[in-house]
Amino acid sequence: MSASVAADPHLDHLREMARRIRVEVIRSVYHAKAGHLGGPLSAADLLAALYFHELRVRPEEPRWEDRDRFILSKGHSSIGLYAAMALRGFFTLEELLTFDGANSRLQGHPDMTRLPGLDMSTGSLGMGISAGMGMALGARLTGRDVRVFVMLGDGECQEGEVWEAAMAAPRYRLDNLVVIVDHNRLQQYGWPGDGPDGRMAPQAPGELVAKWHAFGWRVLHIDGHDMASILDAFEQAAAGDGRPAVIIADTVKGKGVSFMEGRYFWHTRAIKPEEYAQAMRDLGEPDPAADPQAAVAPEAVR
Amino acid sequence: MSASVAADPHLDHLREMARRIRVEVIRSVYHAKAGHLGGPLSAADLLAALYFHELRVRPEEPRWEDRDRFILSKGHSSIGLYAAMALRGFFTLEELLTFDGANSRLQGHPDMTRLPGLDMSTGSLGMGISAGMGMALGARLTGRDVRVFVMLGDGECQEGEVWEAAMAAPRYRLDNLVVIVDHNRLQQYGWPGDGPDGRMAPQAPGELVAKWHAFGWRVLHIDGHDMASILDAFEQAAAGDGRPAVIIADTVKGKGVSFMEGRYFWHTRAIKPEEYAQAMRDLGEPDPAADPQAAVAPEAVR
Amino acid sequence: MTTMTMGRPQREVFGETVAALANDDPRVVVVDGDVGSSTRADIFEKAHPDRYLQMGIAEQNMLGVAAGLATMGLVPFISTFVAFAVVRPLDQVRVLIAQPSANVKITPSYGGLSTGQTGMSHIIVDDIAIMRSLPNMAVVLPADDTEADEVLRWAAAHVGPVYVRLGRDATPRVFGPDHAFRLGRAEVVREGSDVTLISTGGQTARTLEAAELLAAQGISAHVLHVATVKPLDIDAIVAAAGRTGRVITVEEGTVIGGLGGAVAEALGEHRPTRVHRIGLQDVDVQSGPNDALLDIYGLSGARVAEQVRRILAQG
Amino acid sequence: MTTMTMGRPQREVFGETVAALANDDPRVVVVDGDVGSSTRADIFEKAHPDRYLQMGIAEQNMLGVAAGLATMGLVPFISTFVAFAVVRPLDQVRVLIAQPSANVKITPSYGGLSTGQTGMSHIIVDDIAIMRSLPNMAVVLPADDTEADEVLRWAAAHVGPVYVRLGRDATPRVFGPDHAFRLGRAEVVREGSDVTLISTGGQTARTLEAAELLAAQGISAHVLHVATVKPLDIDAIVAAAGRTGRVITVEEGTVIGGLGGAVAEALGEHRPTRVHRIGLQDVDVQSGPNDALLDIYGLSGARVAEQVRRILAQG
Ligand SMILES: Cc1ncc(C[n+]2csc(CCOP(=O)(O)OP(=O)(O)O)c2C)c(N)n1
Ligand SMILES: Cc1ncc(C[n+]2csc(CCOP(=O)(O)OP(=O)(O)O)c2C)c(N)n1
Ligand SMILES: [Mg+2]
Ligand SMILES: [Mg+2]
Repeated sequence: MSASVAADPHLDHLREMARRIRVEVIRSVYHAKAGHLGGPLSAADLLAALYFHELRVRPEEPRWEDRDRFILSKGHSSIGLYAAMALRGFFTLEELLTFDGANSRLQGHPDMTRLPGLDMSTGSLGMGISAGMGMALGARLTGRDVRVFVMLGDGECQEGEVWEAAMAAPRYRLDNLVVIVDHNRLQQYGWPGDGPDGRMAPQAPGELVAKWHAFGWRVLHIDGHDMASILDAFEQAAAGDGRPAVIIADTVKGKGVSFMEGRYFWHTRAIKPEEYAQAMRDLGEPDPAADPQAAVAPEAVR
Repeated sequence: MSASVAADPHLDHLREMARRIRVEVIRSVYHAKAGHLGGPLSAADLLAALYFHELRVRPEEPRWEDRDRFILSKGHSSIGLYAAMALRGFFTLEELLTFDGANSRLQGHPDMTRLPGLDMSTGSLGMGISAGMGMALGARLTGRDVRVFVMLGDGECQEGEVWEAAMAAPRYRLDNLVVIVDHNRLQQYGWPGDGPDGRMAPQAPGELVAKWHAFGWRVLHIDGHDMASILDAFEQAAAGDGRPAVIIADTVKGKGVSFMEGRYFWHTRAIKPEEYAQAMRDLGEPDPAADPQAAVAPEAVR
Repeated sequence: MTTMTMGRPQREVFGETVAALANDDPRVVVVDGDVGSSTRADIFEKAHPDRYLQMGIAEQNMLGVAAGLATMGLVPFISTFVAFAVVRPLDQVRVLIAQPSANVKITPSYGGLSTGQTGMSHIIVDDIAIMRSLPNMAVVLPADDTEADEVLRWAAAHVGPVYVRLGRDATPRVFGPDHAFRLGRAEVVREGSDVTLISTGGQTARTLEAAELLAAQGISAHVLHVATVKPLDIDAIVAAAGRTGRVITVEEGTVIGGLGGAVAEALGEHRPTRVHRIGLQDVDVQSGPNDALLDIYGLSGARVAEQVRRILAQG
Repeated sequence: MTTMTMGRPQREVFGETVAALANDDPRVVVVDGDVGSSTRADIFEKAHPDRYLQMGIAEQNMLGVAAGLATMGLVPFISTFVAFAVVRPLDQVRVLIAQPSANVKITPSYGGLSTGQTGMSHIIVDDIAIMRSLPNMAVVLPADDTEADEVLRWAAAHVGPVYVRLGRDATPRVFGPDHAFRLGRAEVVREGSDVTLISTGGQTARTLEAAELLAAQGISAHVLHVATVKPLDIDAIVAAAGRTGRVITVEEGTVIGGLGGAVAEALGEHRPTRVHRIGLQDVDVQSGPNDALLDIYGLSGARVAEQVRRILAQG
């Protein structure tokens, strides 16, 4: 099984895209001296699967009416989304270095008025799912074959608005709506506890599955770093059964960078030069000190 | 079993108090020509059990510091609460006729700044449970043996804030917090459907139990018009096991008045004279036309 | 004294006009927060059951859903009370609607004091102050049924977020059928020379009533109706202030930051003038019959007239 | 030009002062919305772990819990960002805190533009307009670390709801250790004769910087610091206006309904005066380094000075 998976060139490509998303996240945040890290890194595999496999989008025509929609409800992970979009060709990798800066299209939190290809502005947690529900309902009402994907954080699932939407969406049998929860078991600060890094996970084990189930959703529970499982979940979600689907994707916050994995204080933080070098090594990049050209961002990839 | 229940004078007293709450609700709303009916009537048995059995309160000392707290989160049922309080002796039954009027202490929705004995102002749905959680936590922090009861509507359980509180309360092991859901399967308007009166219930059968359970609460599911079951649930809730408790009380909206039972449009509506007479008959009162003295409210009862 | 004819309740106009709009415009939908029987969205529902979207009692989600619908080319009208359209979901209004200029029509009724004996949880005194502080948001308070109809029709055609505060109960009719609402244009509804009264929404009828009472006592009031609090018709306000040199604003809401605030800001910048503000004087409110509340809080025609006299007497 | 010393970030003062207060006052607790590491509620947590109440990312519930805690005799201080203390849970603030005058201290940081490169979802421009429109709510924006400490100490002793807007980053220190904050009292922080500048919060330091720059160009600015936007010190504002006959307000927030609105209302009623308002001109905001944003939106010392000159030149 794992041998055949390993041999699948499409999966390999997606894994490479996930790796490159992580590299661009680190590079951009290092450059901006600000930004979130843990969340974008935990979501990187999901974002790669979305932008290089699942979403029907046209980078050259970002406002194409019949595109699938994607809303990053956990808007603080914007740099992960921007990296995926840049790699997919919505804009250049160079532009990533404007992240967070004044007059940038790549705002600290996604601002749809500035960057074409963003389907909704987010940053205040809990809202993306409502907007996504409205899009899915709107697609239904206008007879358009559009699917809507929304990514939430597990901490974000404490916001009541998430459960308002969770209650309303099944009423409208919106099986064109797919919610993905980046279940990395850390929020920004939380309670001390026995989760990762001596903190308490915002949702106890199994709790999220039970909750979404009780609210009438189709629940798919997967390893959010296993590309084959991610594609499989997308496929199942696409075979609508009248219920909206939620993919609970178990992930590791800070995934891919040894010293960030599972550490809550890497939620948001500036990176020091030594840390930058270590992160790049962890991600399989040439040492930036040894190769100054590595700082120059390569071309966008399809 | 039912014979021994029927012979219990305390239960009989509570049932009579519930009946009298309903009578005062009808009388006051008829007089004010405004106010909600369905919700106060469905909650009457629960309110009687609270005010004449469970709550440690002192009508003559409404601000007694160590009293149990009660919050009517579904504040639109205020007249039910006022009737229970008047019967319990917090104020006279005559004052009930000021309900909804200008400068009344009995505001359309509970206003704690005007009426001593109200533990919180409500009316904007979804909030009472949060305030109740704060009180339960405050009792814990100040070492006071105070229990907190909050009554929610089933429609109200669509408010996200309810689930925010539902998520947070178990973290603090607040087993001094008891939530009661008046599960009358109607909201104000809702969707057409196959529930009572051709409307859809705000919560599908079994859904509420599953939801509260998934959020980590101790769930007690009862018939909210059966006094013995209500007392039994209170007793179980009092035997704290570290979890907050929720009592899902199945009720009938408009309970006790034949033509209001299960009809959504009696959520709020003015009563016509013929309807008034019929309602009083249904509640076992002498016909008001036949006995004009019946309009004079009797003394408060302990 | 001239008696004005009563108009239909603005909430009824809401149900009927939006239903009529939807006959010709397939983009129009109504998003309701379980109060369609109060806001008269039920009239719309009857006409267009498939475009009546019930969201239950969950206003944050409701406003977010509306924002999502708007991105798909629909034109959602929100059905709920002012309290639950403006205050409860304000963050959603801000981030998902105002900031991205979503084409959502926030059209709640039960504005002001006349809410059917509800009390302070349901009476919102600061919706004007709040909504006009949001970039990109148009803020409109029609005077009567005629203007409510016009404003709703305009809103459906306008691209961008709009806040329309509607009333629950019938109020006197101010405008005839030939009236023409235009965004950002204030209107002189009575000419006068001693004092300029500026009001908005259903209060304008009572302000006109006050002007009649004042006329009987020899005080000539110039009355300007500001339906659009944002964008504000600064020229009209400056001109109206110039007519009498003395301005009093009158609104069914708090005197802090609402219409009175907008007028004080505009005149402070463009034509310093003495401005008094009649309205809720930063007090808590309560339930009661409409007339009783209008009287208690000084907004009935008689009470407005009395306050105007007192203010003028102070010199 | 005099350079001012930098004060400590107000959010740090929050963590430290509230922790210190709790040493002597067992009623003091902190209620946090998962951002204690940002608001520095973590300092309090370290000192008083049992009185640090984490509520997760659920601000409506958080404010409601605070209201409940207050009824039990506790004095809760809210730890979150301005966006999530004022806008997200506004209905709870209104019904559970402002209306019943609950003894809750709403003390968020990350006020104004300087929020650490977050963008428009996190930058709240209308918190002053919103909070001052609520009855019973005191609204205070301390100028610096010294005053933040005083205000927090005052708030703990004061009975009733209080809104204190705090800043994220260090700003210049305006007051010495002998300064005495008093609710409802505005303070002249610089004497002048050509124009009166009125500002609040961290903006006062930059307004003083502007005054220095103006002085170098021969313009003498009188500067009034209004820490308490509500209750407003009308006498001080009228007096300051009288000093120069010409007022310009300066605030890190929208010019609609905020400090500028409060000043325009007060002067319109008590002393008609020309009032210009410097601040966010009803525009959408964005992320960026503090200095870049202050410059773009016209709130750096240099940009304020430039605007004051331009306004005065217009006559
Ligand atoms: C309404 C709201 N409250 C608080 C915040 C501040 N905040 C930003 S990220 C975050 C933690 C999010 O945790 P989670 O959803 O688990 O995201 P992830 O772990 O993927 O970063 C918080 C509290 C916010 N952005 N919005
Ligand atoms: C936040 C909010 N939204 C809407 C309303 C208007 N409203 C009052 S009662 C009600 C229906 C409540 O239904 P439910 O909770 O089931 O109460 P019950 O059936 O017991 O009357 C609604 C929508 C409100 N009071 N508060
Ligand atoms: Mg997380
Ligand atoms: Mg119900």
